[in-house]
Amino acid sequence: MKSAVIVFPGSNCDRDVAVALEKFHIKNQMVWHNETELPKCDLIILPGGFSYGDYLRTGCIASKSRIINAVIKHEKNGGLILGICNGFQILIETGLLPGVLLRNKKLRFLSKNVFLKALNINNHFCLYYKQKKVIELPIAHNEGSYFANSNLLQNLEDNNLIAFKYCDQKGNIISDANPNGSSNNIAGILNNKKNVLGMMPHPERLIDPILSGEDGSLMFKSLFNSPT
Amino acid sequence: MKISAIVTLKKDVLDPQGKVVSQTLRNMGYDNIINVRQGKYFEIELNEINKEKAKKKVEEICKNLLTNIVIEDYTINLK
Amino acid sequence: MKISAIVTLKKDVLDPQGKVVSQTLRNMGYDNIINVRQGKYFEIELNEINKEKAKKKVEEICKNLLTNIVIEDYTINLK
Amino acid sequence: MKITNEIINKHGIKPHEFKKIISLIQKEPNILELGIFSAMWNEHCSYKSSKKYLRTLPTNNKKVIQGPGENAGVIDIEDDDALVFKIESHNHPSYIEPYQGAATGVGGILRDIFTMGARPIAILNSIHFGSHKHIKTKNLLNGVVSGIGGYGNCVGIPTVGGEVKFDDSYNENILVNAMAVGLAKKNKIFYSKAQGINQPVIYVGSKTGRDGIHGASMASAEFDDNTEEKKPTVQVGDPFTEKLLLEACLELMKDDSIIAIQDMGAAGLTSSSVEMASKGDLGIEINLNNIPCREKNMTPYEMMLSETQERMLLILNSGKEEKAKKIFNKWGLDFSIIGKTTNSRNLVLNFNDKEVANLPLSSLSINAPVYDRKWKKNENQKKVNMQKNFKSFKILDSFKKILISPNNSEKSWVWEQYDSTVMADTVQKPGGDSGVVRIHGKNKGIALTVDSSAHYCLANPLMGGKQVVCEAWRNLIAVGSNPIAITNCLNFGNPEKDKIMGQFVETIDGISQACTYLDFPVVSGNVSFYNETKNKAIAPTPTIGAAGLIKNLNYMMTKNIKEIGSHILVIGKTLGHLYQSEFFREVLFFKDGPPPEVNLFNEKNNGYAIQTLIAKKLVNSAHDISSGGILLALTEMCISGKIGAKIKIPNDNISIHEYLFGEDQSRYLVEINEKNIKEATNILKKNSVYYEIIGKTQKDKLNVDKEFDIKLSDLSKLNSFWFKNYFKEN
Ligand SMILES: Nc1ncnc2c1ncn2[C@@H]1O[C@H](COP(=O)(O)OP(=O)(O)O)[C@@H](O)[C@H]1O
Ligand SMILES: [Mg+2]
Repeated sequence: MKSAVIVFPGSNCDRDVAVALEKFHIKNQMVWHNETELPKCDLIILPGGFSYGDYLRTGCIASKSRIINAVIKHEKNGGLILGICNGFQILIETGLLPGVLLRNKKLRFLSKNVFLKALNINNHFCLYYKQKKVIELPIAHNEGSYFANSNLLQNLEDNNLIAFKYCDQKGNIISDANPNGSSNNIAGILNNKKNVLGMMPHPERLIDPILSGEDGSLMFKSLFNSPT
Repeated sequence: MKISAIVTLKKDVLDPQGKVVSQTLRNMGYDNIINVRQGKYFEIELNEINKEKAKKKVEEICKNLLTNIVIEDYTINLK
Repeated sequence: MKISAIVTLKKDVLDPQGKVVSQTLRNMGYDNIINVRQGKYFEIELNEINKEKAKKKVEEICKNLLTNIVIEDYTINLK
Repeated sequence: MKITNEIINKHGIKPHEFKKIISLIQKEPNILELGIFSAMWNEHCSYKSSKKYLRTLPTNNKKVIQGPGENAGVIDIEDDDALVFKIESHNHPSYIEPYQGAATGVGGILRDIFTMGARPIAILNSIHFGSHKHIKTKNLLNGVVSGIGGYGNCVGIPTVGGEVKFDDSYNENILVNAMAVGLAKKNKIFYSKAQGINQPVIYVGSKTGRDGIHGASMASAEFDDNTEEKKPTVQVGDPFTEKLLLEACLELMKDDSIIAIQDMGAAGLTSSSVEMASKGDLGIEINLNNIPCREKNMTPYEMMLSETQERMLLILNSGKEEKAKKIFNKWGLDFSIIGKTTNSRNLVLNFNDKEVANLPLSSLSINAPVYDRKWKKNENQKKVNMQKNFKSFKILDSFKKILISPNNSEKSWVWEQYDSTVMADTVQKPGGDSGVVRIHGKNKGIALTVDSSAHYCLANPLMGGKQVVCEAWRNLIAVGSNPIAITNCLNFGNPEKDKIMGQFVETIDGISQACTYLDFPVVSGNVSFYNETKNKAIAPTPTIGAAGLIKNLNYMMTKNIKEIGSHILVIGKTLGHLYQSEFFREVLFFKDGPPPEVNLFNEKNNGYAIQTLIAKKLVNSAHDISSGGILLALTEMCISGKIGAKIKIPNDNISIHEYLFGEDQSRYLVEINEKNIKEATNILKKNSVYYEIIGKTQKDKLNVDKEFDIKLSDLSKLNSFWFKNYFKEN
């Protein structure tokens, strides 16, 4: 498995995700947003952070970068793309994933650990979450409230395209466990082909037992072991 | 030439910022506030003297960058 | 009655957002962009039929809540 | 332009100071030169009232690589790693524009760190507001917190600790102190001292605008009714540009292109160029036509005094210009060669081919005024007998009042707005005694805390100064670290008043005594005077930021109770000091009397004992006992561990109120399980450490013998009630 992390001006989780990829033996290269071509890779990661300061709309300006055409092409060819936090916002602005991400319901930035349930594990990203009923990962965002009209929501539910939902510690998907006001407690979604995943929580921040857990590891293990 | 563009959330999209503003105003004693909606305002200075052309450009810009058409609308005004 | 208020950064105040937007537009090929400044737009619906009174209220609201006169200016428009 | 008395006065320069200027430079200054003097001679840049006393602080030991005097202090944390840190205030701007004031405060302190060649790895903040009932407080609190978060989150540095306090004395003078911490290689530290003649002087970062002209003078002026007029001096922060500047500077620092580097902070280009040249005992010549400007027709005066954020001044080894330019351009930042170093020992400014200013640098730096201000000893308060007054208060009712008070509430409403986990090295988030960040790629960590105790300092500045250093030390000990050094931000009123100056002098004395005794040197800091409005000054508020080293993170300690059935011990003697306590304040509304005594011998001895217990893995959890006393400390341990406790007062020498709410210093609570209790108590005895076993942990409930029995979830709700209620988020 080979990966490429795209670095935008203002990305700030690029290093963190590169460290995680390395730890789980995925060969990674960093790619500057101004490039027009990608190195040979199976997986592209759009990291978290504040590309272009999140000015105008989160993820919007990054979605106009020169490298984006290559990212779109990669997807067309069936390559994998993972967008984490700001990366998810970029995927939405690029149109690679549907819906929008609005400001958190309480209108403030939220940094805390949340509990998640993996609803679709039959994809390259989530295979290893089979073993875990409830996952704990950190979120850190201002605009993570996933919003979609009822048709789209229905479509996501019906086609099993919701990868993660926020839940409580016991795994109940209830509104009290929804940190940001997302429709249907959505924390991450897949595209139709299931080669693109966008998610608000940060798996790369919890890959070590000395931190508050290592549930993020399972995503990188899934990716490492997925057929290329 | 200066042209302004206003980008607002579509009517059926929840506007939590506007809601907070109107709530705050009511708390401050402005009890005849019915509703507040918040949007973005852009003032665009263009090197273009033809009004129509300038307007077209800004229209394009609104579509291509300034609005997310899924949830937002825009209006344009010559200054 | 609906009244709109536009809050913009004072002329000499740095506008980081506007700066990035104009830079992006230039990168997208809009090379006749001279400058973009970004502000906030508010649409305020009031229970008040007297135009002048409504305007006064909104003016007050702008001063008391919507702007920080240290760095921002406002303009008001009847809709 | 003729320099009138009015103009001189407007520049905050006193008549006798103006005379001194003329004698130093042997001419009448022009307006630009006067502006430069005004910026360099004001309190903020010259430290003219504080210098004499700052010199008395202990600033050295064998771990200190760089003490005060540079952009930040540097200490050795072994294995070639160096820790760079400093705290700074942004009080006045934050009161005027809370979001931008606080945001640019964070931006400024981050630049102080990365100018030294360090990558920032943590941010902390200490924020003080007026009474929650004051009409401005809610807006200020909201703005300041989102400003701190808005900036730090965007740059991508975790905020790992801080404090939030409310008191009437800050009603019109809030405090916003931000601390930043960075990591560098010991042999790759960058300094601001210019070296070599004819070396290029480079401007990088944002373009200069008319922001904050005379911001530094504002920070040194008391507020009055005309503050409105001074308003446009607030700057807007651009954290996105800061992030780019950070990456570009660190990229250029990989080789030896840079001779010296200094951020343009207060007094912008003026102070940075003057400081760099003076430190190197050189001259500097600048062509102002080369300054990248944001607005048209900017004057030399505006360029020199602008406080536009996100800018740096560099002196490069000549020949490295092209390489450096490439890097800055890649990151989309302005890069301009604006001048050169000279051997003239003068600051020379040229504009449109004319010399517009020429000043001997010594007149701006070493010959700037230093004052030995009059000061008066503080009238320390005596004890009055209060026994009768409090015994009738029910313990649980009193405790509930403390739990829901803004000062003692749990602060997650605040710190959840700060990204605390970016960089993926945060091993202890806000909420514990100290934040802990791992040194990237290693198994060692740095513990960080900021503390202040203004109530204590107001009652007795000497004791308060000592206490706050000890409190920081204790917070570091409690997470299993070895305290190494501190930085300090001294927030006071108007130093021209002998009473305020007295508070300052005595506080520094207290800080010095504690730091000396604990071998806890001061490596950097900041003084903020004139926190005073209409003659009403804030309570003296020294804020201590402190760092400790955890050599092996497997030995890190946390405060959450780990298991049921283990013993709870109070380490250190409880005398029941209630004056200045939260109990007296929140329940009796009584604010007089002396603060608790600090005994430095006990402080050290108890701290070392805790370290020994932790090193031998005998402790499950530990927490220092600070404001609120034993009961609040224990409750915090229980809530965070989701495990209860049952305790009994071990003696009847003092009343139960005094035992549970007393704020005697140098104490800790520790949880020790049955199998370790013997060994642990033996160690304590051997080291002559006073301890008491007060009870055991149990499921779900907190039980205080004969007094009350309450579910933890109820306590937890009470403790997190205030903020949510204040911001109507229920
Ligand atoms: N403004 C803040 N920013 C970040 N963390 C904060 C802030 N205020 C309080 N905290 C966190 O809340 C916890 C309790 O704070 P405090 O009661 O001041 O602790 P202590 O008494 O141990 O110094 C600490 O972990 C602290 O870091
Ligand atoms: Mg503590």
